[in-house]
Formats: sequence, C-alpha cells, structure tokens
Amino acid sequence: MGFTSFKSNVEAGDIVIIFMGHDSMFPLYVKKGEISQTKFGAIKHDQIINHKYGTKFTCSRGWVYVLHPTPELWTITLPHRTQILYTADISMILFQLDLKPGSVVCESGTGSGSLSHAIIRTIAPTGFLHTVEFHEDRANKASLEFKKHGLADYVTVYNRDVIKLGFPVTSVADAVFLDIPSPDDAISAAANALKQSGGRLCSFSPCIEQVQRTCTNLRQQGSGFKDVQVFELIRRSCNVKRVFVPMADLGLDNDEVRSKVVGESNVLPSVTQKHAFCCRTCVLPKETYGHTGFLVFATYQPN
Amino acid sequence: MGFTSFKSNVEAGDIVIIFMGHDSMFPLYVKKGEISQTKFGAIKHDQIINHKYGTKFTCSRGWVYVLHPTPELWTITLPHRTQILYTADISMILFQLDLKPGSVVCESGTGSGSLSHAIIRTIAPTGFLHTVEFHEDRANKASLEFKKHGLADYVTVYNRDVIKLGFPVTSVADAVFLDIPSPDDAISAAANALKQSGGRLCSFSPCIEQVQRTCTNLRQQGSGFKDVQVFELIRRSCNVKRVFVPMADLGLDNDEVRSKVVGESNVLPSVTQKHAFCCRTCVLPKETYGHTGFLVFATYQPN
Amino acid sequence: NMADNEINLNTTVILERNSVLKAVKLVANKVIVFEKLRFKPDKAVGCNYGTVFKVTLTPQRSSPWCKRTIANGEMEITDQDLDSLDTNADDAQGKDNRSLVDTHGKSQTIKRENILEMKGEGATGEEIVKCLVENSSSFNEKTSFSQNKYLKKKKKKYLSYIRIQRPNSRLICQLYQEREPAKICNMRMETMSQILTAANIKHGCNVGVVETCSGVVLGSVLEKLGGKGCVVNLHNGESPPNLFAISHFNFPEPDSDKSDNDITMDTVSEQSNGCDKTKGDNDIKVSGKKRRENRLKHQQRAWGVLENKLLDAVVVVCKFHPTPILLCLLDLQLSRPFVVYSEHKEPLMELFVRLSISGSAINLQLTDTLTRQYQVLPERTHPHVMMSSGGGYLLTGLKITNS
Amino acid sequence: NMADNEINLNTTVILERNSVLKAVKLVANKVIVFEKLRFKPDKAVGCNYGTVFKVTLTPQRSSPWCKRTIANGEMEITDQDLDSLDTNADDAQGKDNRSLVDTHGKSQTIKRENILEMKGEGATGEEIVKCLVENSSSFNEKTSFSQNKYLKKKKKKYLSYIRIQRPNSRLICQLYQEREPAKICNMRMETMSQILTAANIKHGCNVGVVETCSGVVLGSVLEKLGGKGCVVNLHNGESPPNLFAISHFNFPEPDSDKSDNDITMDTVSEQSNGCDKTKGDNDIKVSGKKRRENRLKHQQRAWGVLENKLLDAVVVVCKFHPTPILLCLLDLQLSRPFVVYSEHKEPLMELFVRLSISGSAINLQLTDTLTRQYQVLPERTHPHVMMSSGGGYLLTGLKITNS
Repeated sequence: MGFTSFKSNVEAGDIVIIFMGHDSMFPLYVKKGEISQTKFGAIKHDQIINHKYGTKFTCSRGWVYVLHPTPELWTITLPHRTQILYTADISMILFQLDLKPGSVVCESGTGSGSLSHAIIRTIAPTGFLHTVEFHEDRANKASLEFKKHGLADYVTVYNRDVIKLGFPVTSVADAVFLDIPSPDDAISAAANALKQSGGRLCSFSPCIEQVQRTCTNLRQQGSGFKDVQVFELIRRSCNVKRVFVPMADLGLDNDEVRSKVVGESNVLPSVTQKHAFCCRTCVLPKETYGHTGFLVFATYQPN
Repeated sequence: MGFTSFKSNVEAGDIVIIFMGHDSMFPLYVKKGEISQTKFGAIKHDQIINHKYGTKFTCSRGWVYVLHPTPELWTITLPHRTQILYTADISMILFQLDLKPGSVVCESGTGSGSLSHAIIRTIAPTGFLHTVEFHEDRANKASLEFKKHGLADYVTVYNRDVIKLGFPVTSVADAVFLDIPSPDDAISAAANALKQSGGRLCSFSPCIEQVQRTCTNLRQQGSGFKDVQVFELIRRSCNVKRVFVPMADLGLDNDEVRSKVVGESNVLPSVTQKHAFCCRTCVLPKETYGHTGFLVFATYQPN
Repeated sequence: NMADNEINLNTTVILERNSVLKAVKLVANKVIVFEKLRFKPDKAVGCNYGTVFKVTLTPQRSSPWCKRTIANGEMEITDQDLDSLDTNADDAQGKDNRSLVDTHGKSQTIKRENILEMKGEGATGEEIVKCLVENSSSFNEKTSFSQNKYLKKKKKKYLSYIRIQRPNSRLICQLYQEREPAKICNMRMETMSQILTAANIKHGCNVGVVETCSGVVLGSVLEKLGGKGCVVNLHNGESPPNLFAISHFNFPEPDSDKSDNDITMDTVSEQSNGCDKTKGDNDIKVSGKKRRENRLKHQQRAWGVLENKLLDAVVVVCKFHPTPILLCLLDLQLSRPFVVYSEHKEPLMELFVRLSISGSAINLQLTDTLTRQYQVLPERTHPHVMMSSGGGYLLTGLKITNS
Repeated sequence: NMADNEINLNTTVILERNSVLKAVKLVANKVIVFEKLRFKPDKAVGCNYGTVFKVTLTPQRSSPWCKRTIANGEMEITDQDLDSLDTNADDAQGKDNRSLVDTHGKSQTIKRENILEMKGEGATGEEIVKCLVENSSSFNEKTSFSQNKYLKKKKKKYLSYIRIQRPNSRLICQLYQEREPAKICNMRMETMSQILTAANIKHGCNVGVVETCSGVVLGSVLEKLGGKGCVVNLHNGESPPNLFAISHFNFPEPDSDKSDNDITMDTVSEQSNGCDKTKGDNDIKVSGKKRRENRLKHQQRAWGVLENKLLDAVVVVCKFHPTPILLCLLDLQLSRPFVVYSEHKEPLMELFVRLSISGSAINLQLTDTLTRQYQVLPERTHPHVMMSSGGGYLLTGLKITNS
C-alpha cells in the first residue's frame, strides 16, 4: 500500500490525500459505495476508484487533487491524538539514526504515529519497527491504523510502560527513539534494546530540563553512550510574492533633487519611477513555529 | 567629549575611531606630538588635530577615515577585559530598561565597559550610572577610561561585591542591570537599589541554568518583581553581492527541450541564457554569533 | 517626586487586561470601554502607576421592554498579582498526560446560557468561578496542578483585573506590535531598539525622521532626546501622516507654560518641493495666536537645521522606497549615522549597493534580527512555540565624504 | 552478523581525531597520514567499528647528517572515551572568573622547542603531558575544575587517539560539511535529511538525481534505496562530475558476485542532447568485459526509466540554475515529489513562480532551516556560540497534471 510502495491508480481500500489547497488537505479511506462531504461538495468514492493519482477530481463546487499518500502528507493531515512531530524534526531523526531499509527500530511512544509512518517507509521491507505506547486507547488506534495502511508486516504496537518494563525486545535494535515525559529514566531500557555491536539513539523533548537530565544520564560512566549532541530545528516556509513599494513624492522635477537621487551614472533608474517600485520577494507568514522540541542524539557503543 | 556630545573637528585629548575597513577599526587617543603605527603606515597625531571627523586621512600606504566616537563604534573596537555585550543585546537592554536622559542606573559588573558607555550616552546629562565591579584591576581601568572619555560626571565605578554588599545606593535607581555569575543571588540587592515607586531590571546570562534560578527568584512571592520575560537575540549581518549562477548545458537548440524550458509564454527569458544567470543576493557569512546570552527582564513594582 | 508616579486625569495611560494593552486618555467622568469592560477612570486618580484594579462586571439585564441596559462597572484597588493569573504557559508539555482522556467539555454542567443569566442577575466574577468549580465533575479528579491551572483560566476570564501603567516607548511599541503591526510597518521592538542605538540618539541632537509608523518612531526619538535637541519630521505629500501615537507619550505641549521642552514635531513638507520651501502642519492640535507663533518658530528652527546641514542622525522607517528618500537626506553632518528600516529586503539591497558605490557612507550593515522569547518555568523551560517571523530589515551606516 | 561490524582491509572507513573526520580506504601495509599522525592500518583489521586506538607519536630525529627521519606510529587498542577529552565546551562562561589574572602563558616554563626535543627523543604523549603539568607554576593554584580542563586540553593535543567508524550517509555528510562545504554546495546535514524525506526516498523507487555535491547526494539516495530501485544520475556536459564521495559508502560493486544489489550509478549525459541519446560514463572504476556489459545494461535500464517516465522522485542539488533543469525533468510520475536545493534564494524564487503558474505542480514550499546546536553541560547549557548561517534553500513540490 501507499506508504511503502507506489501505485498509479486509486483502488478501494486505499488511503488517499484530498488536496483542496495548500492549507487544506485531508486523508480519505476509499470505500465502495461511500460518499464524503467536503466544502467543495460531495465526493463519491466509486468515482475516485480507478482515478489516476495526481489528477484533478471535479466536485460540484470546485475541484480537488487526489494524491498518493506519503508519510509527509500523512503528517500534516493525520488525526492528532497527541502533540506530533513535524517534517523537519522527522527528517533529522531518520537521518541521524542512520535508518535505511533493513534497520530495526524501537520507538516510545507511538503517539499519533506521525514519526512511525516515516520510520516504516524508510526501513521497509526488510526492517522492523517495535513501537511502545503507554496509553491503551492510543496503542489500539495506532495498531488499527497501521493495519489499514497495509503496514502490519513492518510494525508491532505494544501497550506498555517502557520505563518500568523496558522495550519488548533485547539487543536487536539499530536505533531507539524516545518521545516520553521522562526520557532520562529510559536510557538503560534503550541500551538494552540496542544491538551489542552499537547503534544510535534519539530523544525528543519539548523542555530543556528533560534534555539536561537525559544528557547527564547518557554521559554517565558505563552508560555505553557517546557523541551526545543536542539540536533544535526551526524551519521557515515562505511565499514568493510580488510587492509594490510606493515611491515618496520627492519633487523629482526639481533638478537639484533629481541629481541627488539619480546620480551621475543613472545606475538605478528603477528608483526614479513615479509611483511604485515592484519586486518579487519572499514573504514569511506572520507567525511560524519557533520551537517544536529539542533533539538529543547519541551513539551506543559499549566497550 | 564625543560619547555624550558632538564636535566637528578632532582636538588633542579626543578619542577617535580609525576606520581602515569594515572589519578593521581601532580607537586612538589623540595626543600632541605622538605617532601611531598602522598597517597603512604611520599616523602623526598632530596632523589629525583639527582634521574634520568623517573625512579621509592619507597614510603612506593607504587612507583611513577618522570617525567620531560612538558607544556602538567603541563596542566593536574596545580593549576586551572580559566577554562583552554586543549591539543587539545592548540596544534591547537600553530599550527594555526604559532608559532616557535623567535615568539613574545601577550596573554590575562593569566588565569592559561596553554597555556602560551606551548607558551613559542615553541617560546623560541629567542621569547617573553607578557601576559595580568585583575585580579591582578592572574597576580601576574602567574608572580611568571614563575619565579619559570625559564621562566622569555621569558615572561612578565601585570596586565591590554586589552579592555580599549590595549596590552602593538605595532606592534611587530607575533601572538595574546584572551581568554576574550568580544573578539569582543579587535580586534583593537589585530591589534595594531600585526606586520604591518602581523600575526595571535586566539580567544577562550566557547559560540557561542561571536564567532558570533568576526567574525563580524574581517570581518569588514578595520579591516585588513582575512581568518576567526572557529573550535571546540573533542578529545577522549580510553582504549584498552579485552572484553568477551557471546554466547547465541542456541543448536548448533542441526544440522539444526548448519548449519545456521556455514554455509557451516565454515568461522567464532569463533562464534561457546560455552561460550564467546573474542576480543580486544577500550573502551571509559562513559563521555568525548564534548565541550571545539570555536577557531576563522584569518590572519592579512593590505593593 | 512620588507625585510624579501618580495617575492623573487628562493624561494618557496604558491599560492592561489579560496581557492586552490599550492607550487611553483619562477624562473625568468619561466611560472607558476596554476588553468588554466599561468603567469610569475617576477612582484611579491619585493611585500609583502599576496599581491593579478590579472592575466589577457589567450586569446585563434583558427584559421584554428593555432589551439590554448597559451599566458601568466599578473600579476597586486590589493587590492581585497579574503574573499569578498568567496561563499562557503551555503546562501540558512535559507533563505526564498518558492516562488522560479528553472529556471534550462534557464534565462541565454549567452552560454558556447559565453564565449569561448569572451575569444578568449581577453575579460577581468570584461567584461565577465558584459555581463553575462546583459543577465540574472532573475538577476533583484533577491533580492540584491542573486544578490550579483550571482556576487561573477561569479567574482570568471572569475576574476583571486591569493594570494602569505609565506610557513609554517600550509599552507603546509593544501595544502596536501586538495589536496593529501594520501601522508600524510590521517593525518589532528589538528593531526599534536598534534604530535608537544605531542612530546614536541622545540628549540634544538633531534628528531627521521620515516615518509612517503612526508616530511611534517619532515619539521614541523624542523620548530619548529628553527635552533638548530638534526632530525634523519629514513627510510625504501635503497632508501630515497619521501620528496618533505621539499623543500617547504625554509630551509637554510646546507652548504650555510648564514646558521647558525645546522640541516640537516640526513637519516640513518641503520634500515634495525639492527642499526649497517650508510649508508645515502640526499634528499636535493647536489653537490661539501664541500657539501659531510657536509653531512657526519651531518650523523655522527645523528648517534651519535642514538648510544648514546640522542633522546628527537620519532615521527612515516608512512604507516608501527608502533609496530616494535617504539619498535626499544624506546631507547630514560628517561621521554621523543614518538608519533605514524596510519591511522587505530588496529595497534595502538596492540602497546598500547605491551607497557602497557613492563614496558617501561607510560601515554599511544590512541586518535582520531573530528574537526568541523563552518560557522559563520549572520543568517547562523552552523557547516560545510560536515566533513572529519577518520583522523586517535594517540598513545602518555612517556619513563620510570622499573628497 | 557480528562479523559485519569488523574493520576490514580494502574498505573505506571514517577516521576521527579530535572531532576531525576523514574517509580513507584501508590497504594492507599502506601508510595513512591523518592529522599529523602516520600509521599503517593493519592492526585495526578484525577490530569492531567504533574502536578507539592510540597511535604513538612519530619520533622526529634531526641530526647533522639526517635532517628528519619520518617513522610511522604504532596503533594500539584502547578503551579511552573520546567524549571525556572533549574540551570544546566553553567552560569559562558562567564561572566565577572575577579574581583571575591572565598570566598570558607565562606560568609555563616548558617551551615549544623543549617539546619538539622531547618528541625527537621519542617521549610518549603521556610523558609530555606529565612534564607540562610539573612545569606549570599556576597548575596547583587552579581549581580542580580548571586543572581538569587543562589536562584535557593537553591530552587532546599530545595523546593521539583515533576512532575508526563505519561510513554512512550521516558521517560522510558531516565530513564534507565541516571540511569541504563548497564541494557539497554549502548544503548542511539537516537539509540533506529533508531532501531524503521530501523526495520520499524508499526501497525500490526510481530517482532522478542531478547533483554537483561530489556524490554525497547520490550516495545518500543509494543508501536509502537499500539495494533495489534505480538511480538515474544526470550530469552536465560530456564528462561525469566529481563523484568521489560515492566510493566512501562501500556499496557492493554491481558486478561482484556477492552483490544482490540491482543499482548502479547510471550516468546519462543525454541532457545536453535534448533527451534523445544515451551516452554514459560510470564513476565506479570498472574493467573487464563483464563489467562493460553490466554497465551497458544499467545504462539501458536508467534510460528506460527516463524514457518511460517512471521516475518516482527528482532531486536536484547543484550549482547550476535549477529552473531549466527541473522543467526538463518534470516528466516524473504523477503525484510524486521533486526536491530542489539551491545555495541562493533567487533562482528558487524564480522556479517557484514558474511552477506556480505552470499547473504541473502543487504543494510548493520554499523553505530554509535554522539549526541550533546546544551545549548541554551542568551549569553551562546554552546554544552554541557560533552558528553556521546560510545553509541554502529547498523548494519542494508534487507533480500533478492540470488536464
């Protein structure tokens, strides 16, 4: 299914992403006979089936694009069960954990499954994700979701307290990811899950206090962890817009003023325009995410 | 003298800033009969005297500009006795402390006097700075410097431990600035120095641990402090440069390729240029100051 | 001296409720409407700046023959600590919320209608909060931490504390930044602070200002001059721009007898006439012969500063393309700074290049500043989650001559 | 499986000394020169990746008849923890340095010449450090904290620990970022990571790559394909670009018998011929008939992917203007992503506009990422003082069709 492989046309049972605009997308499970209501009108699923991914689909009050699912689109459209991780952090996590097809990963907690989908995409089909979620309801929902997304072969969800009981597997993981309230209490659990030949660890924390304790424990003599690094990523997305900057009325008919502004070389005639200077510029949104969380990375390499 | 007033021509006894290039400036005390060696050759002080500020001065191997001193130029040219504060932080401190002519300020420690000069500029001639420095040698040097800069009327330097002994004055300050290793231990000293009718406090700390303790103490019931805010400023300076982006050889002679790239509307002929696309862009230096320190601000308003 | 710190009628003050600021002129017996509160300011007179007042809620009675009678609230001095009501902290982060189940507000049996009814019956904020707590099925199951947070949130909503502060450059800047950023060209406080230092604004200097920031820049410069010096305000076209914020600063009126202030806002519209004519208008409402004379005197003085090239600094913070404006005003004294703000980078890049090759400026710097605000609370310390981006750009430099 | 983790001859490894990285191919009995050390790698063979070795210093004897004899150091396994030698932490910050007087190095009586002499006499690093401590007049006056720091600093300089690590995308990226950023278009690690996710690189997909990053991008994409799929590498002009970094990844050679890897680096120079001809070259040094056949097979496969429009992703990370390149390659499959990196914003702004009006792409995002690294140490936690700025820009989007 979509997250680990590609197809060209929509089939019943697929999850697709309906694109109505840059900030208006939602996931849709395609089911024979069903109809979904959108602000652009009804979408009859039967009409989507066999529809080509990436093409327009016309509703009564507008048109949408039917998109192939990817972990990145899923991240921005998924139903939030918790705070989720966003794409800049996810990318850095996958990269710094050295994940690739075949990697075995332990994750806690599963949360809304935003990162889990991205991990599975990267480690499938030969790798495996063991993901632990303390909260029973969330664990069940995540498990169901993975099944619906055709990912059950690559992941097991465990409802478990990782701090008390550790990870369900020992010495098999290439990488461990922690996103729990007390990551510092799970350092030995992480070490146990990791391969004796070594691996990588990442802990995500919104607050610096957790980071401080986590680093202290990672650096403790005999922990087996090395190369502790802490990052924070701020990703800014801008819009390219044409802006018109008005010109002040400086009386350029006056020769004295004109000579000051234009100069001898006449280098920048643009600023002698009467009404407005026009340029293309990058406009940042008024507010952006200034902080998502801190990423702590370390290498496990017991002596 | 220069820091609190303006003059047009250099006089003996002045401190001037010699500008040899954007990253190459130094301060010079003008003294009759003296000669200073620079990379552009010797500067005879007698020739600078009566020289107009802001004009060229020709040395044997190049020319320099003789600039009027300002606290901002002083900050980038002063002899470092300690870590110093830079202009983005200094600006925010002056602004958030509500300083203006007439304000009375208590500072600890004086350090290299970078901030002190900026404070005096802003509060003179009717305000006063009480600045406390633990380190004797530094206190003496700062005191001497203020005298040489004609600022003695607006500032007193005290060699004193502000944590043990508090500020030398009580209930007179409109603002208190702390840049010491344990600002959290100086909160009541700050409160004592501030006017009973209220005032502002700023504490500068390079590390978050100091900030955490300082905020805790500021927020303690009965401290008299309110509106605690913590900022960090990252100022980036860029260079405007013309860059040439080379064009790949795509075989635009081929009609098929050409139609793809140019399109029907021929909107962007610039990209069909053979060899390079030229544009003006902002180039950031490879490395910039990513962190100078944290600024904690609070209002003192005892009930 | 302490009397300086007293709230007076006929001055502008900054009102604060739930971190929202508003500048308002206190007039005897005149109702103030602020953040859903209605009250007369008279009781505040004589209190110190910084005092927190409780304003009783307005009972809103509705009956068949009188849809809604709007009464005024009463002010009452209190020593409530506003910080302790602050619930902006995102306490949830970092807490163990593993076993929480979201009840989606089902635990509260008091509905919006009930609250309106209570208000109509004249219930106090305290009574409403108490009722909400008693009727929340989940309140007792919460941790004391969560109970506290819940109480704070409700108190903030139903108890009506306001603080009255003395206006200054910082608060006026903050007010515009948060409520009407477009009216100050989306400039932020840290940029304002850098403008004042880069332009080396100090007691007694002559500053040329071009701004379209509602007077916030002009007022801030005036504040830092401290009663001596001269600000030449240059504006575009015939009519003076909106300089409403100037009135918030409570500057002594130039012609009032109390004033030892040598400054006025001299608006010289000569720009449109090639710098050879003065023709002014003044935003401070003036009347009477003496005022007119004063105005003329000030305009002539400003004009003299311009004509004799006595400017110590030039500050341009406006919506217009800054290049021609700065080039026109570059006749300031040698070795003096100029500062230009623009919301967009491109116009400043152009000006940067133009000045680099002109030989009339050095130490050119094109900068932007990223401000990170931090929440520092036990176990919850981190940079603010939302950050305002795009605070514009500054170009600073020093006037020199090549000859 | 554990044998996988052993260091072998004829593979490339990453050497690390004092946080400096270098990729080097281990060849039996062949001297490696790295960060002033000279040694043969043979003793490392069979050890686990991650092992730390001590390399004895090279005695440098100089005498009238033999100016300098360069001998090789010896490798020796050790369990030294490299982190404990890390002195990058700016410990001074936040410490009480109020009564410190800078002695400007006057407290050390051992001079540079003495150390060179000791080295010449074959003294070990330990001996040198011990001697330095004994001859420092201020060492005993230092706090134990400062003593520790001093020791660390000297140990780092005179004791020669190296670590041997297994190469991967992360380390190779880091190596170039720190040592030769210009060779990867000044791209940083966080950008590389976003390229891989935005392009949705996964097992078995077909990726079109245009890069001038020494093969770092190509190698990273190949690594994430995990042995299945196809990378079509398109390059400018006749000769293939420098792809040296590819060799660091230790990919199985396509024609070796061990290889179950279906991928090769197919270099198709058809771009310069309007996409109608294949003409390739392969950076992996090949020889022999079988290899040539293999190469041809791979090139044909790559060509097939292009011609049949089977690309699942397009990645452009190069020094060239990206607009015409991406427009040429926009024939990828529908609802598939493309990612374009550029060091400068302006070319991407142009591409952004061009794509917005083309109707062949949606979800366009032009982004940059600010990375803050933190020092987290007791009483010394803060963002790194120096920050690399200007890590370039990314434009990402999804291919769609309007018809």
